[in-house]
Amino acid sequence: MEPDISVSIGKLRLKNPVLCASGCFGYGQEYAELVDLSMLGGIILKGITLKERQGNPMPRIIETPAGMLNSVGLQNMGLSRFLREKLPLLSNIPTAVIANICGETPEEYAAIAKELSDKAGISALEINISCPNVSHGGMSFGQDMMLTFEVVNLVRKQTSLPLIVKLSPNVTDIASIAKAAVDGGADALSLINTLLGMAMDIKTKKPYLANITGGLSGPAVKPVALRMVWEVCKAVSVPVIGQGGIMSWEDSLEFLLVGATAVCIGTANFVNPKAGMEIAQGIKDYMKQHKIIDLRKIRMM
Amino acid sequence: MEPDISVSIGKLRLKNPVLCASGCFGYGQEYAELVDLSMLGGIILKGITLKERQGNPMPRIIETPAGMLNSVGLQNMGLSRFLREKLPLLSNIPTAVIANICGETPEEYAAIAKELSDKAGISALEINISCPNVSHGGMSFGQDMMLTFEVVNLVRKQTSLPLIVKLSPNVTDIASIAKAAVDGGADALSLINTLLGMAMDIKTKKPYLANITGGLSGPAVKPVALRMVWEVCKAVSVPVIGQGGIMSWEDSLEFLLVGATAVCIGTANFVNPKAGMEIAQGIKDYMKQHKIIDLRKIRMM
Amino acid sequence: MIQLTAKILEKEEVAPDHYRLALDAPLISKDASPGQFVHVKITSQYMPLLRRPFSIHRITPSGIEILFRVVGTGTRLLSEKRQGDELDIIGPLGHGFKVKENTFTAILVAGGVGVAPLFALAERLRQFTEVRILIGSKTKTGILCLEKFEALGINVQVATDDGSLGIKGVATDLLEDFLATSASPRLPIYGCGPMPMLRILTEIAQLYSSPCQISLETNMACGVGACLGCVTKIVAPNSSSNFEYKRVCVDGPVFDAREILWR
Amino acid sequence: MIQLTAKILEKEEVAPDHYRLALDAPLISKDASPGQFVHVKITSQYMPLLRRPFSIHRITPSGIEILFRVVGTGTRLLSEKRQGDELDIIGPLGHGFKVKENTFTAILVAGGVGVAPLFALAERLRQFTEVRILIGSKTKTGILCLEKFEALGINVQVATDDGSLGIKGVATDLLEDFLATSASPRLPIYGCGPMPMLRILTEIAQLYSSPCQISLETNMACGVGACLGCVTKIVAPNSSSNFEYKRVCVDGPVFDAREILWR
Ligand SMILES: Cc1cc2nc3c(=O)[nH]c(=O)nc-3n(C[C@H](O)[C@H](O)[C@H](O)COP(=O)(O)OP(=O)(O)OC[C@H]3O[C@@H](n4cnc5c(N)ncnc54)[C@H](O)[C@@H]3O)c2cc1C
Ligand SMILES: Cc1cc2nc3c(=O)[nH]c(=O)nc-3n(C[C@H](O)[C@H](O)[C@H](O)COP(=O)(O)OP(=O)(O)OC[C@H]3O[C@@H](n4cnc5c(N)ncnc54)[C@H](O)[C@@H]3O)c2cc1C
Ligand SMILES: Cc1cc2nc3c(=O)[nH]c(=O)nc-3n(C[C@H](O)[C@H](O)[C@H](O)COP(=O)(O)O)c2cc1C
Ligand SMILES: Cc1cc2nc3c(=O)[nH]c(=O)nc-3n(C[C@H](O)[C@H](O)[C@H](O)COP(=O)(O)O)c2cc1C
Ligand code: FES
Ligand code: FES
Repeated sequence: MEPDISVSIGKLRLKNPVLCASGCFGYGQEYAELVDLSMLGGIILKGITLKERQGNPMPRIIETPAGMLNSVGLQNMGLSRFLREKLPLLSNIPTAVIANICGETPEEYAAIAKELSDKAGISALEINISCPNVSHGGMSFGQDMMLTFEVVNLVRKQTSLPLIVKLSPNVTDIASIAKAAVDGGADALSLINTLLGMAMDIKTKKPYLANITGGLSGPAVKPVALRMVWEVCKAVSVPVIGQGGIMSWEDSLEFLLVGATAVCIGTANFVNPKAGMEIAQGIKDYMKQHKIIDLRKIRMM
Repeated sequence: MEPDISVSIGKLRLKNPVLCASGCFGYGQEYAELVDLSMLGGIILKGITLKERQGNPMPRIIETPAGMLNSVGLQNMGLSRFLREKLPLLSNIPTAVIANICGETPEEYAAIAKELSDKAGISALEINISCPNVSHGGMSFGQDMMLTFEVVNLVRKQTSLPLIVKLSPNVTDIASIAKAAVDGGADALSLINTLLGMAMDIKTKKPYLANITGGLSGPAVKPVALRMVWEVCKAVSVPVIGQGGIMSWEDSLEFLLVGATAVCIGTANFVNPKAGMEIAQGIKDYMKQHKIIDLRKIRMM
Repeated sequence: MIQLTAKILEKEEVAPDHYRLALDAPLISKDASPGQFVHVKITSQYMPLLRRPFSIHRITPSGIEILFRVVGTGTRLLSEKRQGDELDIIGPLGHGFKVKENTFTAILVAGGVGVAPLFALAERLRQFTEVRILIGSKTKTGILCLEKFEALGINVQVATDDGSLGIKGVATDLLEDFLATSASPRLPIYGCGPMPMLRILTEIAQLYSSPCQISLETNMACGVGACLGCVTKIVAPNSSSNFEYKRVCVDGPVFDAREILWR
Repeated sequence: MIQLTAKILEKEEVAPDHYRLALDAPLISKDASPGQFVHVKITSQYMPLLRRPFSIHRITPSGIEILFRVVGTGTRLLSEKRQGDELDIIGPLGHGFKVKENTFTAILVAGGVGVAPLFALAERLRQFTEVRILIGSKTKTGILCLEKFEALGINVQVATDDGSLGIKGVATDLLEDFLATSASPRLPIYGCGPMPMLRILTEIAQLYSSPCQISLETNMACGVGACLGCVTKIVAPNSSSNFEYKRVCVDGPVFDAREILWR
């Protein structure tokens, strides 16, 4: 008997707990030749903003010990081109598609949310209050309880889609931000976004990234991510989507053990496009082998 | 001509900018058979508390991707045994010795500082308001501007030794904490201490560390450390001692480039006890090769 | 585009710090065209974490070849692989060189290891046109594939910074000389090499109204257009900033030189 | 204690997943005593980052030997090293076994790869006393060094969980049998193996009033007493908590069994 590894994120039912993370899987199509998308629990799209964004100057990425820095800066075509050019393609994706949205003001978040809420092909919204690579909005919302509440609350009023709030790890107390997001109306939380980092090129004596700082992701951040997911799972009762440095099903299991309901695969896609598929399969095999029927039964304590 | 790589941390003159970090070099003696201590800019002793501390339960360390977690929990013999058993040995150490102190209350910090201030063998104090592994005091002071100011201010009144304040990276805004420390009377700042992290053993379904969470150090954290050192160097004008993942002279140079006056070598000592010596030599060679006479000239911008 | 495990069929140190690997990957070579690249996972460990992109140096029925220079950890580890070892690779990726069949002489301009994609291109072009290649490098040991081009019957000219082989100068000097004396106008130019060289190349091409395609290198993560990490500035008259960022991995790596915004 | 680069003189796969390396390190072996360990940097890269501790398995004029089992990434990479490769090692570290010259039979009790330090100890002890070793493992392939002990003239008894070699049972069963029938009281016992085995060993030794030394393993960072990462609980009647944490790397790895607080 195949174990059932479907999970619920608010009203959203995922066939398995493995999502591909925003900004790391494009709009799904990019990887379609390499990955059987139907084997993924879902795909979170690249962040969408109201207006088109050029993104940050190049270079935008540099590798670091067991990790990478990126300063993409939310380059995207903006909401209206997204609706025209990408939305029609989403219905072909054989798994749940979640839109990731980002604004410079709470009102912008709300406007995008409203616009996306009645669109076929989008199963849930992830609001990104944690992007470290933009100068307005982004991470600053996710670093303040009041702002977090305000943004989430405003978006909540505009949408009945499952609402996931993506938290920034660049904070003193992630649990209190998490609670503010839940109070604001989040159906689920997603963390961690990238840690703000930097790298210097000693040859040029300049930062490697044109934007100076960037977001750190990959295996290097996993211990921090896991600790924060654990703290948040203790603090709130909504489902938590864990992420940060997950490369394997074993890594995913660590997040599920501390209480995450699902996981997101980010940087690992770049290393191995089949990571998401393989992790979903790995979790299933693990459950079979250990005769675990319910995914929630594998939590620690 | 040998370049002069001595640096000043307040009144304290170091022969070179390379210190060994607190908790990673014991009391100096442990490494004396392997390292020519006279080649180091200085040594920062294992954290000292007023009372003896047993420290946290075992296991206390686990390796993570390009890093390690520790939850030692400030095990130490307490101030009075330190004065009796270790202080007399310090005068033999042929480089600057800095005591690292930690308290459960601001008053405890002040008491230890007072006691250590007139003792031969100790050239400066580093106050650790950033230890993530103790339940009282420690990191919580370093996560709050007011508390930071209060601790530093109280200690300042008790000592005329150069006062270094060691900051926690587990905060939303490191620059404001840095400013509070300087306002409180810090002669220099030291950062980053470890990032709070966690790792799960999927075999036992329990955390690897008995204390559940621990401090992440090593190459994995370098991008975060460098970013924070850069932010702090922009915000304050006192010398900054950069640390976090430094393994080589090249890594050190990155910190010097963003504005650090000196660097601390922590985890690298475990990997290669000669790291500190080799890094000091590497910086010297670099300066010679690039005909740089003054270390401060290598800053970016 | 496919991800597969390719065995190293041959390994050759073609020059100090320069290696050629022949990879068993017929499923990649069957769809590959010159100027495309493969994205290589060098170890199964997390350092180096990301894949490394390498141009397809040769396309054969049994697979592809890459030619690379050791510049950092990833390429050093790759150079330590042995025949028989396996590599996880994705390819063919990106848009390669556009080839018009009805041109006369095609001029290839390579800086250093920039010859890598140009060899595959030369093998294709020579099927229907005359090909010349101008290769520049710091010193003679950096002039790669010379005999291999000549064996194809391709005219090779060489420039070195130190004059140890060919003229003392750079590859674009050779190009200027050639275009200045050539009777036929608008000869198509294909370039690969360091950015400063490509910039001068572009200027020269413009001067002589030659169509010019160049292959760019930027740091990459995904290699398939998903991460937006690899962008370069492309002239976009309709954009308020006069440019837009395009992805080198899928919109390139080969671009029409006129499209590039040089800072 | 010295840090040096030691060449691998010999490499042997002594059993599936078990390897013996002989290292060229006379400067370490000259000061080494049984029960001490070396701290090995397996790669020059950052993964695995930390050194790995291994007991000194043999002390020879030319250096030392280690015997290890592949359990994770570090030991796997170590098992892939070849003769002639070099390792950065620090040693000898820690406090080894205390040896009294005027004892009669010494009883060594090993669980699995716990034979590693006991072989060096046996070589030392047999110079002045009779030595017996009791080795336990899951199955016969895990019984290591049997012939080597016998070649030293040492009496070996074996226990396996599945009875595939020796008695069906564990090494401590052999010990109980032996002590129960032995005429001489208080024979010194030396043990190395998994914690549960060492705990039972300690109880048996106490029952028979035998002095007992055991070698412990805990995760280590520095290996020299600086980081306080490797501690274990040691009985301390004067402490309010009845125990204190001592460092396995310098206060051990060999402890008097009575000192250990078993949780
Ligand atoms: C489309 C494309 C085709 C290429 N073809 C070839 C080729 O045929 N032969 C060849 O020798 N090199 C080629 N390169 C460059 C090659 O990818 C880099 O030299 C290599 O990635 C360096 O890796 P490293 O770990 O040795 O260097 P490091 O400097 O340690 O790498 C650090 C990071 O920077 C990136 N990086 C460093 N240099 C470059 C570069 N020049 N271009 C892109 N990313 C870089 C790495 O991929 C890595 O992410 C190509 C690059 C691109 C983008
Ligand atoms: C004093 C001492 C002597 C030892 N002597 C031997 C020996 O002679 N032969 C032998 O096979 N093994 C010995 N060990 C155990 C050996 O050090 C571990 O098996 C090895 O470190 C595992 O590394 P890994 O990367 O393969 O495993 P991983 O599990 O990937 O290692 C992860 C981390 O846990 C640590 N770790 C894992 N298992 C152990 C363990 N049992 N003890 C201490 N740390 C561990 C590693 O050092 C590393 O820091 C000894 C340990 C100690 C403390
Ligand atoms: C190149 C890149 C682009 C990203 N873009 C976004 C984004 O647009 N929106 C967002 O919420 N997160 C974005 N992220 C963060 C990831 O979704 C993920 O939360 C983070 O990388 C941590 O997971 P990982 O370590 O598995 O990559 C991006 C990450 C990377 C590496
Ligand atoms: C095992 C261990 C113990 C430490 N103990 C202390 C301590 O007692 N006081 C302190 O201020 N910092 C302590 N630290 C933090 C280090 O001094 C250093 O700030 C940190 O590890 C980051 O540097 P690194 O990445 O080079 O190790 C400890 C770190 C480690 C790894
Ligand atoms: S490398 Fe990811 S978009 Fe080009
Ligand atoms: S390993 Fe550092 S004190 Fe023992």
